[in-house]
Amino acid sequence: MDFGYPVLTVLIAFPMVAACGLFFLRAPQVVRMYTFAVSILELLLAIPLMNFQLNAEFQFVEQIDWVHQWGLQYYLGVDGISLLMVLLTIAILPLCVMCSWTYIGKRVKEFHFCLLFMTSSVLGVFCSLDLVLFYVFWEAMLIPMYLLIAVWGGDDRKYASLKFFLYTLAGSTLLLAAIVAFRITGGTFAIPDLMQMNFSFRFQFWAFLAMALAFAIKVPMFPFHTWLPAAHVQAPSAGSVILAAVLLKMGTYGFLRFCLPLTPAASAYFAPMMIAISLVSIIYGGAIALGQSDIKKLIAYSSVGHMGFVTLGIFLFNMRGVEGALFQMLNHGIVTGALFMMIGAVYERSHSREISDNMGLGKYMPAFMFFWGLMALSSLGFPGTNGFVGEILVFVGAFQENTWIGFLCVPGALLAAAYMFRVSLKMAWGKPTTASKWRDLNAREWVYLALPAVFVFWIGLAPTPFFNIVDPSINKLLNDFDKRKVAHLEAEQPMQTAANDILSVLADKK
Amino acid sequence: MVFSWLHFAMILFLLAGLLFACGPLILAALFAPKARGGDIGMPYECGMVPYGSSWARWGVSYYVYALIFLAFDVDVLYLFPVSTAYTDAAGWIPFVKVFIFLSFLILSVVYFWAKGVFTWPRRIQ
Amino acid sequence: MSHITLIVPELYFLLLVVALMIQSCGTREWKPDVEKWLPFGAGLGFFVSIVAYGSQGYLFWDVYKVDMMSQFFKIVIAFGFYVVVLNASRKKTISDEKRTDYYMLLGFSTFGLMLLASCVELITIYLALELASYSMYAIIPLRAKSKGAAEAGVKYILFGAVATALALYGLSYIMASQHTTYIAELAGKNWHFADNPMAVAGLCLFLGGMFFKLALFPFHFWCPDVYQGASNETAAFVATMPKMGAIVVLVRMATFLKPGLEVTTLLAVLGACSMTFGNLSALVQTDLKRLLGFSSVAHAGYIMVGLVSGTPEGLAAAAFYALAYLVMNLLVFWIISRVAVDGRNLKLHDLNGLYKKAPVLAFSLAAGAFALVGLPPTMGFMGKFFLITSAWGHGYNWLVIVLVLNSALAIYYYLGLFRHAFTEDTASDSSPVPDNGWFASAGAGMLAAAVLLAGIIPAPLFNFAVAAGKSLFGIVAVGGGH
Amino acid sequence: MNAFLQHLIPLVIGAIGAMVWLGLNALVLVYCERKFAGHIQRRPGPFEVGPHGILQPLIDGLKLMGKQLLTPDNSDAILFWMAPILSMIPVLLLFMPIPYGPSVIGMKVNLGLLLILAFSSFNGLAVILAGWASNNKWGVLGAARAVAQTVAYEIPLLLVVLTISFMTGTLDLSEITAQQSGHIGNWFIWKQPLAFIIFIVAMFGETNRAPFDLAEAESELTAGFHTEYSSMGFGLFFMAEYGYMVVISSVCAVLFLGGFHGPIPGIDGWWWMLLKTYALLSFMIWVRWTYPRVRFDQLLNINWKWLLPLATANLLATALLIKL
Amino acid sequence: MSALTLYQIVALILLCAGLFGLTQRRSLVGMLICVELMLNGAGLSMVAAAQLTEFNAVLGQLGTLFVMGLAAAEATIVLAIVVVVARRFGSARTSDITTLKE
Repeated sequence: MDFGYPVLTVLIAFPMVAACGLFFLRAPQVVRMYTFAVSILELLLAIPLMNFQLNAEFQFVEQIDWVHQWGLQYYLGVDGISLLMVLLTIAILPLCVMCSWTYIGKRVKEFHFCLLFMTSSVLGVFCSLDLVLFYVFWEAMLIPMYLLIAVWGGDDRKYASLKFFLYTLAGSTLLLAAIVAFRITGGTFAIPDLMQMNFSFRFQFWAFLAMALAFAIKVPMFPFHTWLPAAHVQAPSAGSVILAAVLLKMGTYGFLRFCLPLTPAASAYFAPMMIAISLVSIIYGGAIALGQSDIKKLIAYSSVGHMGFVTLGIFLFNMRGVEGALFQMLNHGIVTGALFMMIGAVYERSHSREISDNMGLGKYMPAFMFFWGLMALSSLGFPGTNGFVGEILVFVGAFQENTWIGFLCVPGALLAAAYMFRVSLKMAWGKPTTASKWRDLNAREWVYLALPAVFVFWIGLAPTPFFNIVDPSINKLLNDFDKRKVAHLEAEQPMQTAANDILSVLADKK
Repeated sequence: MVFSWLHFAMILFLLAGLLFACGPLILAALFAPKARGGDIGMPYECGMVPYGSSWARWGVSYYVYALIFLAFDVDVLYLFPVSTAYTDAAGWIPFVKVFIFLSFLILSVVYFWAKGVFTWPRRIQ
Repeated sequence: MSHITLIVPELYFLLLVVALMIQSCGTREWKPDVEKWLPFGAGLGFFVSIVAYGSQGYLFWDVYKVDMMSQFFKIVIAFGFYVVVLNASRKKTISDEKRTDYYMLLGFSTFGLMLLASCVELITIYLALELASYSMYAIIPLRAKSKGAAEAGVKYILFGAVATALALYGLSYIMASQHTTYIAELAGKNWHFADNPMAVAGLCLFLGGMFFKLALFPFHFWCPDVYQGASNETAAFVATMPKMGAIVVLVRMATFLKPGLEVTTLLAVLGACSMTFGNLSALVQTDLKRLLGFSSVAHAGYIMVGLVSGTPEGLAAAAFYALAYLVMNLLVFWIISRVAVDGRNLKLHDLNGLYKKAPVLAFSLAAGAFALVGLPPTMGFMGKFFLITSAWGHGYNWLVIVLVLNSALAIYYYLGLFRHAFTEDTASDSSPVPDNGWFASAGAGMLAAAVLLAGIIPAPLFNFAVAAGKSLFGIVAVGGGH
Repeated sequence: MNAFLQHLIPLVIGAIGAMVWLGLNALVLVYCERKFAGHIQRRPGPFEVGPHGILQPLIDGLKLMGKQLLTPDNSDAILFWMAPILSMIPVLLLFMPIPYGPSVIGMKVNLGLLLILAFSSFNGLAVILAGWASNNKWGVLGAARAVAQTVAYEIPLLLVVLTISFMTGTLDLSEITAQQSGHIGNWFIWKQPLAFIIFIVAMFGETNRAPFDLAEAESELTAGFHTEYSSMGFGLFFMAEYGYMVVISSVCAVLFLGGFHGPIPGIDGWWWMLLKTYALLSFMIWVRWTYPRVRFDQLLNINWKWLLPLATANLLATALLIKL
Repeated sequence: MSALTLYQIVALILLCAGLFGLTQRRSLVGMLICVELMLNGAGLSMVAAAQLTEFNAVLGQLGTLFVMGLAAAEATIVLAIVVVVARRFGSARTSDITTLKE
């Protein structure tokens, strides 16, 4: 699999290098063209990834010493789980460029710089196999996202951007502590090596909590979700697209990549809690979405619900559940991304995100409504679309695990149908206000909506290639997990251990 | 060790000094008249009624001289231990060290001189 | 005298100071412009100290030790001086005839700090520290007719004098109970409170003197006031250089701070208080320098994290963080000095719209601010990362947790810098027009590049630091410096 | 117990001797000063009390004792009265380490010079206390001047003293005297002429004597720092001043003029010391009535621009010569 | 009570007097005097510590000598700054010198 050059490094570095080139350009139109070209080139650079072998190994591995004394490595690689995410990220980039072609009017250069920088760091997150490297990319992504919201966002952007930044950073600082703890206990930062180790339950307990907090905020799971609606509503449409399609996935990816393999016993111990929270997220997200009058907010809350399905699937610990979670991640990226792009498109026409200002589009913008309807159906899991594949797998997994969990999911799915139909019906057949003068989709919009639509059908109707990619990795993950999840769980009283730990720290302080 | 005859002698002589100072004072207090009242306790300004406070604002030069002194006095202090050991120390290194030390002292005088500290009257900003 | 080659960097700086002094004594007519040659002189000093990095040995009855650690800090200090001189060379706040004296005092302080980097005996440390401090006391009020500067100066020196007195008092207790003042010998002594209360009390007091320089929690009062009162250029010096001196001493003394000792715990507690207090106070500041003042209190706390572990790695991490701190702060102060072209104190809102007025400065400010937060891929992150990695697992895990929580806390106000510079457009009319010349941009750009580069490729510097840390413990450095 | 007494008795004798010596000197010097002044100004000076007015000082003292001890209003009474006492207390101690004869010495102290220099500084403190506490314009001004001046002249004085001690390697006055034994050529005045001159000049500055008597400066400041003092308060300052004069003359005699050694070997004795001290004192009195007073800035600049660099250079040269 | 303890108690009294004065004094010069008091306490403690234990006595005296020198230098600078303060504020009382606040 040697291509004579480091594939992943080039993938990660290319957007960043190209972003620096932006400084030499002036005219906004040139900047857009340039960035678009860069994103297409990035797609082309991803072609070698087609050579991915369908097994559970990490592939395209690159390993160089970074800070030798400290055991830091520049360690990249992808397996089935991350490959999909990488592809998703790369594919989203040109769509983002296209959907902000006219949407972004000011500081165009900086905007595209942020987009490219963002892509680089997100790719880094999905590719890195060294904990610190992971963390570096994880944090690096914050700054461009912050800027996307804070500079190009809506009226309340200051509050939203700050909230986004503080929430995510607060979560990730503990992640750093956990990373360091892994290094001291396990002796290395390399994730594949750490996956082979058995840590004491006490250690896992705390490490899991620290990591889970960071990931849960990112996902976002129920009590930590409040930054998401604010950020989504205020962000420009490209920002929302990236946020929904890629950033949220980083949280669930974190669960899959770190929590399950590194702290299996703690994951098993906390699974009921996580499942409960996921269920709450699903129902809560759906219920709140149902009451929204702002389309973007509605989709944002629907994201909370969808991501609840993902975390639910992950913490079911069975093949179907995790598969479903992965698919749901992918689907959510495609579908919600597309929905946000469409909201952007309609916002450019109506300058409002209220449902009441965007009604009756079925007559004047049929093409738009077609895509909207398709994505809405996919979002609620209509059979034949990709959403169905993901959701049904999670359902199956849930019923496998416990019937009650399965039953509790059902209202979530129903709620999704309810709010999606509600908004779609109003948008299609409501009493039009000013829609009559609007032009239907132009060519550019056709392109960037058609592409997700293709994937909606592809995954919905023929998901086999995707299964082939992810299955080996998931199998390995679950096997490992099953082997190691019982580490001394019974021997120790977890909550008591935790209490003792806290007390001893307090005693130390005195 | 803690208390030597030198200490004792010093205290003795200081006490003698105290006696020598207080004796005449006490005698004077016994002999002297004790007048009161009038302007007897008025500050002496050659017979005029005092005008204003006795606290005048001095030129800043006074302060500057005081500051230089503070620095110099203690620096010279360092030479005392050196002086007792200088003749016994062999070789040129002691001289070099004394030279360095003293040249810094001279350098500082030159610095003050060049900065116009010794120019009087002067308004230092 | 036979080893005079060991102290070439120190001698060079002494020479520089003497040259400045001669110039400052000269008549007005004769005087060449000091800014024309001094930057080159300072740059050469940096170069000289880099060249001298490999020297090792003892001088002056073993009170003066030239080793890896001292050379590391000498390079750092020389670099700091270079940047400070460059930064100050465009200052407007001091009249022409006082500039040479100003640089002379700066140079003298730097010279003292260089000496401090090598001292391994407590009395000598004290002397070098005072040598470095006095010139600094004198430069703080040097800000044309500013009331605040005078106030800052007097506060700094009075608190400084008290701290010194306490440190000396502690020194006398150490003398009385441990019978030596050499750090190498002290390292072998018993520092348990139960066995030797007087020594521990003395050590705490002595460390207090260092904490004052470092602006650690209970000794931090002066810090925000001095930053705010002193001129921007002076603040750049005060904020960075003396801390290097304090850190090198603490790093040397940390060789006998084994984890579990009362002193070590005290250090950890103070560190925790310092970061929490500094960050909380910084949250509400609007004056930029005052904000940085509180932030440096917090950073002093971070450095404690490296010291408490008592391992070579910990000390190396502290040293590395010191370097990072220096570069980050110099960067931010560079930008402050360039933005405040008339030498005023900047408020946060004075930064509004900086990205438009001076993009390079704005970008560098972003790099600096995020480095101070500890966001990757900057030097600040690497420094913080090394700190917590070194400290984890040595009994002070809670301190590490406090540190990471504080980093999250700190984000808010550092983000404020960034936010004002990048996202706020509404610049008030009174905001200064930043200096956008090639000099300002190049300096900021280079410092920002240093911050980023050292964050992406920290290995060479860090290896040097680790070798230095190991040399303190007598472990032979293997392949250090590369 | 016996050893104890052996130590104690000489000390007590020394203390009493010092008191007597100081008292006598005050009387004699007052008389001398007035007589000298008179003759220099071509008038007889005191002539009424006793033959040639020889009892005049005694009567003056009695008169002072009969005056009221006035404490001015608005003054700080405690500090006001502490000042003259403080000025007097250390004077006796200063005589302790000075060898007036081979056996006429209070106590042999190995750091005698340092002791004298240290305790003589009390005078400055007393002066400033006096000026400050009396809350009088002349007083405050005089005190400020006195302090600026005495402290300034202390430095060249120290440097000169150091020169001698660099040569001798000791700070013990007896030891220094011993090194000048033999004939007149061994006196340090020949080896250190510059130092001697500096010492003499600094001596005037230190004791606030004309032409450097800016602190009192009758014509400008009435009486300077002791303007408000009457009766014995004034008397104490007066006595202390003469005491300091005697001390510094004695020290000068010891350092430069061979102490109690005669010009030729074999005739050493306390009389030589007495002679030298009084020669120096007479010189001081002579200068006072001969030379005009300098201006204050001149006074300080003589010190800082001339005496100090010269003294430093002299010390450096001495150090070099010793090594050669 | 050993001689060392005695000296140290005296030194401690000096130190505490200085600290107490520092908090009580309302003028900068007064504060300076208090600081000097503290420094002298430290010097005394140092010389006693060196003299009365097995520590090298000469070193202790030397250290104290340094303390004295540096105390003088410190006083010089403080006074110089106080002069500056007095010229800029027209007062040397601590209550008047409060321009720096958040």
